Amino acid sequence: MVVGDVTTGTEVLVIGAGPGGYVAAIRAAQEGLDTTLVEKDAYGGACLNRGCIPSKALITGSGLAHEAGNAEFMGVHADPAVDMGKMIEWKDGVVDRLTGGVEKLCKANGVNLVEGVASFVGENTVRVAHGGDGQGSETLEFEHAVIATGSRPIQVPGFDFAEDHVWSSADALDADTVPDRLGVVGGGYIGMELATTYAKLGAEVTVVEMLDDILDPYEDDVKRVVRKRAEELGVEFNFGEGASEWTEAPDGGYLLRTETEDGEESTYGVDKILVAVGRQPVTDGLDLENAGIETDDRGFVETDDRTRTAVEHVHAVGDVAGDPMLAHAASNEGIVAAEVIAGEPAALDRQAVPAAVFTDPEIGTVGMTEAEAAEAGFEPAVGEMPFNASGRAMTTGHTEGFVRIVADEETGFVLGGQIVGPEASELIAEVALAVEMGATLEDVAATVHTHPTLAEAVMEAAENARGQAIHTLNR
Amino acid sequence: MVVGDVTTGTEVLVIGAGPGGYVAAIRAAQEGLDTTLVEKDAYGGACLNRGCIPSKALITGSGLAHEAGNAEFMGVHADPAVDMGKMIEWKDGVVDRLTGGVEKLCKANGVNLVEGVASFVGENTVRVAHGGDGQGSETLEFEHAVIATGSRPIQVPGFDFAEDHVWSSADALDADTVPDRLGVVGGGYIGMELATTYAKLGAEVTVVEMLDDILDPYEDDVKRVVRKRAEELGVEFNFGEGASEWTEAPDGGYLLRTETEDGEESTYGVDKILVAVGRQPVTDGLDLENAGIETDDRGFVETDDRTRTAVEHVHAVGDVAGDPMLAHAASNEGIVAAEVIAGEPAALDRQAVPAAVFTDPEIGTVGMTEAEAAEAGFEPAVGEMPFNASGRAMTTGHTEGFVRIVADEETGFVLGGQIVGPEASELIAEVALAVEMGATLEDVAATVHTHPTLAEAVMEAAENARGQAIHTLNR
Amino acid sequence: TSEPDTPSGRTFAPPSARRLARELGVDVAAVDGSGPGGRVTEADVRAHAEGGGSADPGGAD
Ligand SMILES: Cc1cc2nc3c(=O)[nH]c(=O)nc-3n(C[C@H](O)[C@H](O)[C@H](O)COP(=O)(O)OP(=O)(O)OC[C@H]3O[C@@H](n4cnc5c(N)ncnc54)[C@H](O)[C@@H]3O)c2cc1C
Ligand SMILES: Cc1cc2nc3c(=O)[nH]c(=O)nc-3n(C[C@H](O)[C@H](O)[C@H](O)COP(=O)(O)OP(=O)(O)OC[C@H]3O[C@@H](n4cnc5c(N)ncnc54)[C@H](O)[C@@H]3O)c2cc1C
Repeated sequence: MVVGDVTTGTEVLVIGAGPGGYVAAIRAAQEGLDTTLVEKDAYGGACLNRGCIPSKALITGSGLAHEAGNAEFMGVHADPAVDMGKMIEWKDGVVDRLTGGVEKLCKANGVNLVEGVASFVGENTVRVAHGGDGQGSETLEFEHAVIATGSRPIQVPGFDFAEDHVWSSADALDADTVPDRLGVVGGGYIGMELATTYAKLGAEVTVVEMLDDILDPYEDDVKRVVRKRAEELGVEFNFGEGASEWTEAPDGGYLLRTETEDGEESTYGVDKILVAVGRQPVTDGLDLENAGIETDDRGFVETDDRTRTAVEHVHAVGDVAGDPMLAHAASNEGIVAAEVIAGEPAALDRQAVPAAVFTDPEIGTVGMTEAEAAEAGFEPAVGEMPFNASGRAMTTGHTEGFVRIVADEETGFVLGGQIVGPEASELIAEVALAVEMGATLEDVAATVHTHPTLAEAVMEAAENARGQAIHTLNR
Repeated sequence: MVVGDVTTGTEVLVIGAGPGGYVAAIRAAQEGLDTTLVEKDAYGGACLNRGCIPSKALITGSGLAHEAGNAEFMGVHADPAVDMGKMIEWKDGVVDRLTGGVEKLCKANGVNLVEGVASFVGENTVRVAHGGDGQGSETLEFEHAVIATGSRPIQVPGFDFAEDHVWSSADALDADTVPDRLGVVGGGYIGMELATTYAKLGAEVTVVEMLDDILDPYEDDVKRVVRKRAEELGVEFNFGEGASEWTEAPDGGYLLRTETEDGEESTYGVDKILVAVGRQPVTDGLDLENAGIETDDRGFVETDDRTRTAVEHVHAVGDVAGDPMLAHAASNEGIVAAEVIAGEPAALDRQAVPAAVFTDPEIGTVGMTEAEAAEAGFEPAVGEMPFNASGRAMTTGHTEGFVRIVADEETGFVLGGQIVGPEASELIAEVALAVEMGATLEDVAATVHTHPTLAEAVMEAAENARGQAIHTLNR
Repeated sequence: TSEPDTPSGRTFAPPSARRLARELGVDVAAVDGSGPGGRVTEADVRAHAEGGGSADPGGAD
């Protein structure tokens, strides 16, 4: 129990043990650097504790129940019942195993673990305030630091997460009963993943979105597949509406009130309201100004292609450093930060960061869309393969969606890919490797793909872009 | 209705409309060649009608029922019942859609379709005998031919597929009831896929295998994962035993009698006996000698790296041309045959043909194993990532198995990969691209992989081979 | 003359480079690779062909 201040030193100080921070710390230690990782809450950060991992566990559970209950067409009759408490317990077990694993991996690699809240007191010093039993604080001198403090959900005025019926994504991942009616404010990827999950669990889901479609950054034909399926699952969409307030309803539930730009109002009867309108960087309490670091107007820490902030020996990675706010981008940046600190020739020179949305069906994208390729001055060669022409897709009962490959007409270089359909999150890996390697359409098409697999659709899309597809008509 | 002989001519004649033949025909037509495809039975060949596709459909159906019935641990309670007749009907529907699609694609690409049995009458001539209504025959002159007549199951003496209780793989894919007890002769990939399927459908399955393990060509630790899981599903294995005969049992079933090399006998009570001991080429009735083509001592047509037989203008592709007897190898060879005929610089220069086994869990392999790499003179650098350390695997409830990457220590070139675990058949696609491209471990490790996905395990295995894994301890 | 640059005599080159080599009648094993680990690129194959590198007797026909 440390009361009062002790000062210790470390070569590399990492603040925050999410996928950005713990990966940076492990790689720094692997590089032989004396490394200290400070975490105030739970190892694994948002991703493992209330993001990627818990959401995917509930998506699996709800997906299996829904699929089994709707498989008469293939001769499987079941009437599954979900024990939500048990599902959450299982999810918690998965989270515990993973976060415990992170802690063990840090230790096994020789990372010093410190629990507490870090704040800068100078360019080379932080104070770590311990909570709970081990109250007090300690001062840590460092040669290099990596800020990896992540992000938290944005609150909408009038919707306080402290209220029992106003859910953040974290609350939605910890509910032990399924609300009869769920209002979802925000049709981004987090809102859509959870809307789908709860619809499959039996909730009547209403999505309210300011824009005129879901999943803003994606192409129309990609969105359409996901929206159509969500509608089939009973999800109701209300576009062009912003959530303005909630009131108690006479029947015991709540009324979610929305407003269009023109001031038109609507109300929806709900039991819980999930607010998922985006995430903001966590820098409060860090006292960045003491280290001479500024944030941009949205609060993110600005970095260069070596993940360095304006103060050269202080790096920032992950959500706190801005887009793409994704776990694997955070980890990739963490590795680059550690290697740059170790003097390796590392840089954020990745060609593309893939992204996935775990809706039904999934979306996986990497690199450029056709429009982006044209914008960048390429003459895009585009090929597609719909999953309803894929033998493997038919044998799984999931034939929605397609694979699209975008390449440069002249050289054949693969510039990007958009996949919406079964296992899109996995299939995009091959396309990502192709983009990263500078592979051509011919390289992808000439690589023998196992039959029958969904991955054949990637090959087929590449062939289609060359006017040589076998299983689909060429444009 | 053609009675008697008419003679027509074609630039390219393809015999057999399986994945080797129909793909060759479509590509030849795409190359602008006048192409005729002769099929005696059903478009799509063994693969679509009684192989890859129907087996995968039943694997999906039985797998879903089994999974849903064993998901209490994640809070999903179901007691699924399988209507086998309905499952077969669904499977038939999938097959019909696909085979109908093949026919349409052939026509859309301008391939002339002829139904009948082809046999050579000379180096540039076949006779096609029509069955059924359109009896009679026609003579076809060709400039180039592609033999793609495929393979059929090998029969074991004493086990006649004509018997109702002796099943070929085709019968096992068409049964409208699940036998109480199923004997499986042969623990190769077809035997194991069907043993798993029927075990999940509730049959008591006994596998009899001459060798001392299942899945002969695979490595011990790969086999072990699949065998262990099959045992958990209740499959009983009897190694070192060959099936010698069957007799009727007093109880109404049958006794399957086996013998070891030393003459030790055993008997197993069964209701059906699936014989899956391998496949042999189909060349009977083709009158190959009339074209001057010989077969090797196992009956396969020998070909060179341009798929040409000893008679230069006659090619052979797919199962009839020998190993690897896989649908995607057949298609790849079909494309090469068509392109060589069209005068393109194509050749069978693929570095590796991936292979998958759709057991529980799946196997996906490509290129060299560690032993093969050493044998070839490389110093193998090997990396692994077990799925029980993968966050995505945990969230699906399937954590058995691992990804292994084999590379050349000196240059880092990826030489091969072995995956056993969830979605192994899909995940191997990325490794296949890496092998084909001449990618290095660093290329794979530096490619950002979406979180949370199973494909991250491929990246992690590559990092492990470089001593830099984050989520597993490095050797 | 093609000196194998790997123990197995295997040349590491993407399919596009291998096909180009056949098209140009170049023995891909004889090409000096400029890529990582000595990987042969399409440009390497072209340079080899233009530099009058040994034609491959078993190349494109
Ligand atoms: C519901 C949901 C689903 C998601 N699904 C996915 C997905 O499928 N795929 C994907 O790629 N991304 C997903 N994300 C996003 C992903 O969670 C983030 O991109 C990722 O967690 C960012 O990692 P990070 O290391 O930057 O920050 P975080 O994971 O947020 O970790 C930051 C850590 O820093 C600690 N910390 C903060 N301040 C201090 C301090 N002063 N002192 C000490 N410690 C501090 C925090 O306690 C936290 O543990 C999802 C997010 C949510 C909310
Ligand atoms: C149960 C089972 C599961 C399998 N699963 C897989 C798998 O998952 N993945 C995989 O890659 N492979 C799988 N295979 C193997 C795959 O089916 C074969 O490799 C593939 O079908 C070979 O294609 P082919 O074109 O060479 O021959 P085939 O598909 O056998 O087609 C040959 C065609 O030629 C026709 N024909 C024959 N003789 C004549 C003639 N004289 N005149 C006219 N027509 C003729 C036949 O009627 C047939 O339609 C499986 C096989 C079985 C039995």
